[in-house]
Order: sequence, then C-alpha cells, then structure tokens
Amino acid sequence: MTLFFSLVSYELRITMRQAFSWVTPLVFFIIVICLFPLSIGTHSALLSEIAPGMIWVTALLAVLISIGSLFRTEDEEGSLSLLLLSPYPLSVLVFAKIASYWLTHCLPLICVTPLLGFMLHLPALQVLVLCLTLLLGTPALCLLGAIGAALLVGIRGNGLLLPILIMPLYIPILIFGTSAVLAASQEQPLSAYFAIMGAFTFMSVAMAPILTAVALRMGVSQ
Amino acid sequence: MSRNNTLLFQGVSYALASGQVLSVRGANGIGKSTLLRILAGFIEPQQGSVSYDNQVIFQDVAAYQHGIHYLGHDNGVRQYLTVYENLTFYAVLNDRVLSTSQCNEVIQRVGLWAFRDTQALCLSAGQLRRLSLAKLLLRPAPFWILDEPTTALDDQGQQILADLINQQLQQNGMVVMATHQDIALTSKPNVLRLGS
Amino acid sequence: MWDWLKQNGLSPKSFYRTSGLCLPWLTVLFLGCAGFGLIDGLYIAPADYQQGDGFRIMYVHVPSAFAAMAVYFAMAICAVLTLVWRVKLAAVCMSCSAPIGASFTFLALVTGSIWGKPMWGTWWIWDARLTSVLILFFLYMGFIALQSILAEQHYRDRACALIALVGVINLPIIHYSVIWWNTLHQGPSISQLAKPAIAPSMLYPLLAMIAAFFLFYLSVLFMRMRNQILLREKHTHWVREVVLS
Amino acid sequence: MNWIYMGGYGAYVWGAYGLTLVVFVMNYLIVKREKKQIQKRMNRFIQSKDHE
Repeated sequence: MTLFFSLVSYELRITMRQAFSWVTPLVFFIIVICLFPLSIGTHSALLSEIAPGMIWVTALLAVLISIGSLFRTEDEEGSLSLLLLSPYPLSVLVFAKIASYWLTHCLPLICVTPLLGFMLHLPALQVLVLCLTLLLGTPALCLLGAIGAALLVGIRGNGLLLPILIMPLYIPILIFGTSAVLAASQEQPLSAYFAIMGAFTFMSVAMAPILTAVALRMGVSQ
Repeated sequence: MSRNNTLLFQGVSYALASGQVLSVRGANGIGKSTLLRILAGFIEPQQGSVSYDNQVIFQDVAAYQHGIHYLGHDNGVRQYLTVYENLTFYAVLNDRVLSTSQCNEVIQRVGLWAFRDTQALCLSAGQLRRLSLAKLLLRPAPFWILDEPTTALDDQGQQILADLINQQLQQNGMVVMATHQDIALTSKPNVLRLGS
Repeated sequence: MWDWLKQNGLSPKSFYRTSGLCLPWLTVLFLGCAGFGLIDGLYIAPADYQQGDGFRIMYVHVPSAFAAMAVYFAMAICAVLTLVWRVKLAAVCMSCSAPIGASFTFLALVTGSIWGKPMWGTWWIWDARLTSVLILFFLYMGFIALQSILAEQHYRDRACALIALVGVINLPIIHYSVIWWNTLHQGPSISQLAKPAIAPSMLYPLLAMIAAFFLFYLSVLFMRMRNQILLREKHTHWVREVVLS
Repeated sequence: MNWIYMGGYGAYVWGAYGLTLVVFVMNYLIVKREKKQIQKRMNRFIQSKDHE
C-alpha cells in the first residue's frame, strides 16, 4: 500500500505543478452551471427541479474534457515504458494515477457543488444527496474514462473521439445519480440508489484498471 | 517484422553471450528502434522469437522485463519532477529502497549535482540524457537495451556512458546499443548491420 | 485440435474459399425467407384488433432491433477471440460486422419512431426498449469512430476488440437501468413495442423476417470479409492468383 | 386497393418497408463498390510488385 500512496503523492505533486491542468474542469463546471439560469430564466421552482440533472451532466462533461489528457504527459515524456518495466502490476500503477486524477479533478467539483446547489435554489437535503451521489459516481466516471484515454493515448487530435467512445457507458451512473436526488425531493428511501451506484462504481474499480493496463500495453506495442 | 505494412527486416538472428556488447548499425528508419523494442518485449515479432537465457521472453514478458533496462529514444523522465525526485520516483517504481546519500552519489556520478533540485523541464537535452543514464545505476540489471544513448551527450557525458558500459561488462552483463558514433570501450563491440 | 482449427478452419485462405461457396446459397435462402415473411406479414396475417394494419411495421422493427443486438454480441464474441486467442479472422469479422449492425440499429430506430407516430401521435417516445436501442446506436458509432481513426492494423483490431468488450459488459446494465428509469418517469405504461403474446398466424412471418435479417447479415458480412481478407493478405501468393484470375 | 391503404396507415407501413429496402440495398451496393475498388487497387499493387 505504501507504493500506492507514494505514487499518488508523486502524481499529486506533478499535477499541482501544472496548476492549469486541474483548474480547467473546475472553472468549466462553474461557468456552465452559471449559464443555465442565464438561458433558462431564474424561475426558482423550475431551476430547483432541473438543477440535479444540470449539475450531473456538467460534472460528466467536465470529467470528459479533462480525462482525455490523462496519459498525454506520459506519452510525450516517453515515460510510459517506465510504468511497463516496473515489477509492480501495471493496473496498480494505473489505479494510483486515476486516484490522483480523481483527487485533483473531481474532488474540487464536489466541494463547489453545495455553493452551486444553493445558487440554483436547491433545498439543503437535495444538495447533500447530490454531493453524496457525486462522491460515489465520479470515481466510476474517471475509471471508465481512463479506458478510453488509454486507447487513444498515441493518437493526435483525439479530442472529440473520447466522449463518443465513453459517453454510452456513463448513462447508468447519470440515471441513478439524478434519480437519487429526485427521490430525495419526494422523501423516498435512498438506500436502493446508493446501493446500485456503489455496485456500479466498485465494478468499474475492479474492471477498469485491468482494461486500462491492457490498452496501454497494446498502445505501446504500436 | 513490418511497421504499418512496410517490411522492415527479415531473417535477423544473433546470439549474444554475457559480458559482450552488440552495436546495431543501420541508416535511419531501417528499424533499429523497432528491433530494440522487440528485444525489450514491447512489440511481438510477427515471425521468429526472442529468447533470453534460452526461454522465449513472450512466455512471461513481465518477469523478463524486471531483469532489463530499456533506455528509449525519448528518455523516460518525468518533466515536472526535479532530478532528485525523478530518481526516487524511479526507485519507488522498481521496488528499490534508496537513501538520500546513495541518490546524491548517483547524481554526482552523472555530473548533475548542480541541478539536483531543478525540474527536469528546465534541463537541456544532454542533461536529460544523463539523468536517464543515472537510472541505469539505480538498479543492477544483467541486460541493458540502449536506443542511441549518445545523442546530445557531450564528451564528458560520453565518457560517463563508456564507464557505465565497461562497469556493466565487467559484471558479466550484456548491452545492446543502437548507435551511429563509436564509444571508447575496453572490449571490442560486435556489430549487427541492418538492411545490408 | 485447437491449433489445427486455427491453422486450417479459421485461416483466411480457407475461409475465403468456403465463404465463396456458400455465398450464393445464403442469398437464395435470404430471398426465400424475406419473400415468405413479406407476403405472409403484409398480406396473409390478420390485422391487429387494436392497431389495425399499422402493427405490420412490427415485422420490420422487431427483427431489426433483435438483429442489431445480436450483431453486437457476435462482435463481442469475435472481440474475445481476437484478444485472447489472436484469431485474425475474428478481427476481420468484428470490423466488418460493425457497419451492418449500425445500419440495423438505425433501421430499428426509424421504424420504431414511424410505428410510434400513428399509435401515440409523436415521432419519438422515450420507451425503454427504443432508448436502449438508441444507446446501442451510440455504442456502434463509438466503435466505428475508433476503427476509422486508428491507422496501424494490428493495434486497431485489438483496441476495437477492447472497446467492444467494454460495451458488451455494460450493455445489460444500460438496458436494465433504462427500463428502470422508464418506469420511474412514465409510470408503468404497457410498452407496445415489447413482443406482445401474438397468435401463431402472426408469429410465423415474424420468425421468417428475423431469419431473413440474419441471412442478409451473414451474406453481406461474408462479402465484406472477403474484401478485407484480400486487402490484408495482399502479400501472399494465393491472393495474387485470386486477383489475377 | 385496400391493401395499399393498409386501413389508413398505408403511408407509415410502406414508409417503414421502403426504408428497410433502402437500407438493405445500400448495404449491398456499398459492398459491391468496395469490391470493385479493391479489385482495382490489387491489380495496381500486383503490377507494381511485378515491376520490382
């Protein structure tokens, strides 16, 4: 486990030094959320009804635009062969990389969500449930996105291909995330929603690093 | 072996004994790097096989790759880490416990002591090459695969490289290099010419 | 046994020969099934008591949705063969069946919305099955996009195989989450598009049409694969003879 | 003639079947065109190989 934490600390140090790389999804998230009231109007009942969907879709898009370059720094540096030659299984190294990506890119989003939730006149309980579903759902987004990023690591100009490739896989997370908040607004029990989202997240925790490792090994042998 | 359906080379076979150097020569684009990547186990050859102490490497690529050093054309150095951090990162990645004194000694050996705490981003190509050479010292490996190690190295750098290779040969290790310039080595290197 | 199969049975050369032999048979069978299905479905089968003749669109919509799903699973099986046992023919089969599957999915979507217009007055209904067919269409688009952007042949086969596998693992999850989502938002409306328990006289044309779709898929797939094999094996001698003859 | 009108749903039914026909014929034509192109390319490729 010490390997995992030391790898994550190195990755955090690297992303912190490229300040711009983890700020973009956060700013994108805030700006797009602010666009909605400007475009849809500030009728509070309407806003609070569609707020969960907006926040979830924008979080999903924020992850999609930034996860494409998850392995780009390695690819340009040529340090992918470093990861491949290490005695540790590649999926552990990749999992550490995705975990550090989640800490730097998705956690700030979740911390900002309460602020945006209140801006959209969302009641406190729903904001809490929204944050919990984001906390549970965004790791799965990053993990599935990492598979696509690993497949496209060597290809120039792959900007728009990743969303098409990975978007269908995000649909169950989006459905359960938004409907959990809807259920919270109708005071229904939420355990079922969190159970299903947790199951999906842990399935992708088990599946995605291995598939990403396979994709990276294929990519390097290109 | 072919690279996106253009035939690179055929019928290359060579047996290298330990304690020897093989220098692969050939014009640019003839497939030297591809051959080295096949030796490193990154690419599977379309015909034929690579065996290391008479066991085909693709049976268990991971185990084989633990025992080798592969210095690629683009030196695998993390740009945003400093020289010291790069070496400790490499050590962590390869399960080596490295004390700061050992690390400093390696940095001095490679002559980057003045740049110990500067990010690799600000180093010149030659210095980056030396940093990737420093990685060879961190972990003893019987088999080295160096892809044009002399690029961007000045005289002092080439001297360091020659010392490293001589030391490796004394310890009965093997080295395969793809180079254009000759390096002053104690033992005469065998030459494999591609595309003759 | 497996190595023998890989050498002879699944080698591109023997496939090229055998597919050449059975292609005419496939087209004849397809025309037979399609003919029977069309005549029976359009003319002989009684009109539905509730939807009148409009339900005859089912004979096109249900088989194409079914075939689209089946083709994706066939691609997933070829993906496993490509990744695990490195069968070159499976990679060719997978990359050739993607466009056909995508055309079936597009057909299923449009006929579904055409069927929805007379029945519910709107061109698009967020029905559970129709929505999962829509998502299946996105999966196909992702596969074809990835296939067209990758240049190097060997890597392209394995990368597309991986994305097909990831897609097929998530397909049931997507399908059931969409059905669950549908009951949440629309209430338990009886989905007209599900296969209703239908009288045998209506069932036979449906089975004939499903068979027709599969036979069409096989014949076009074999033709596509033969083209791809010629391209991929252009260095070999047997391709020279085939092309020159 | 009632068969054409399909009890008032004629446009939809024939529209759907027409589209099916179009999709099937398109699939077939694309493959045929591809076969012609490949035949041409292979001939050129083999001639170029013979010159070497």
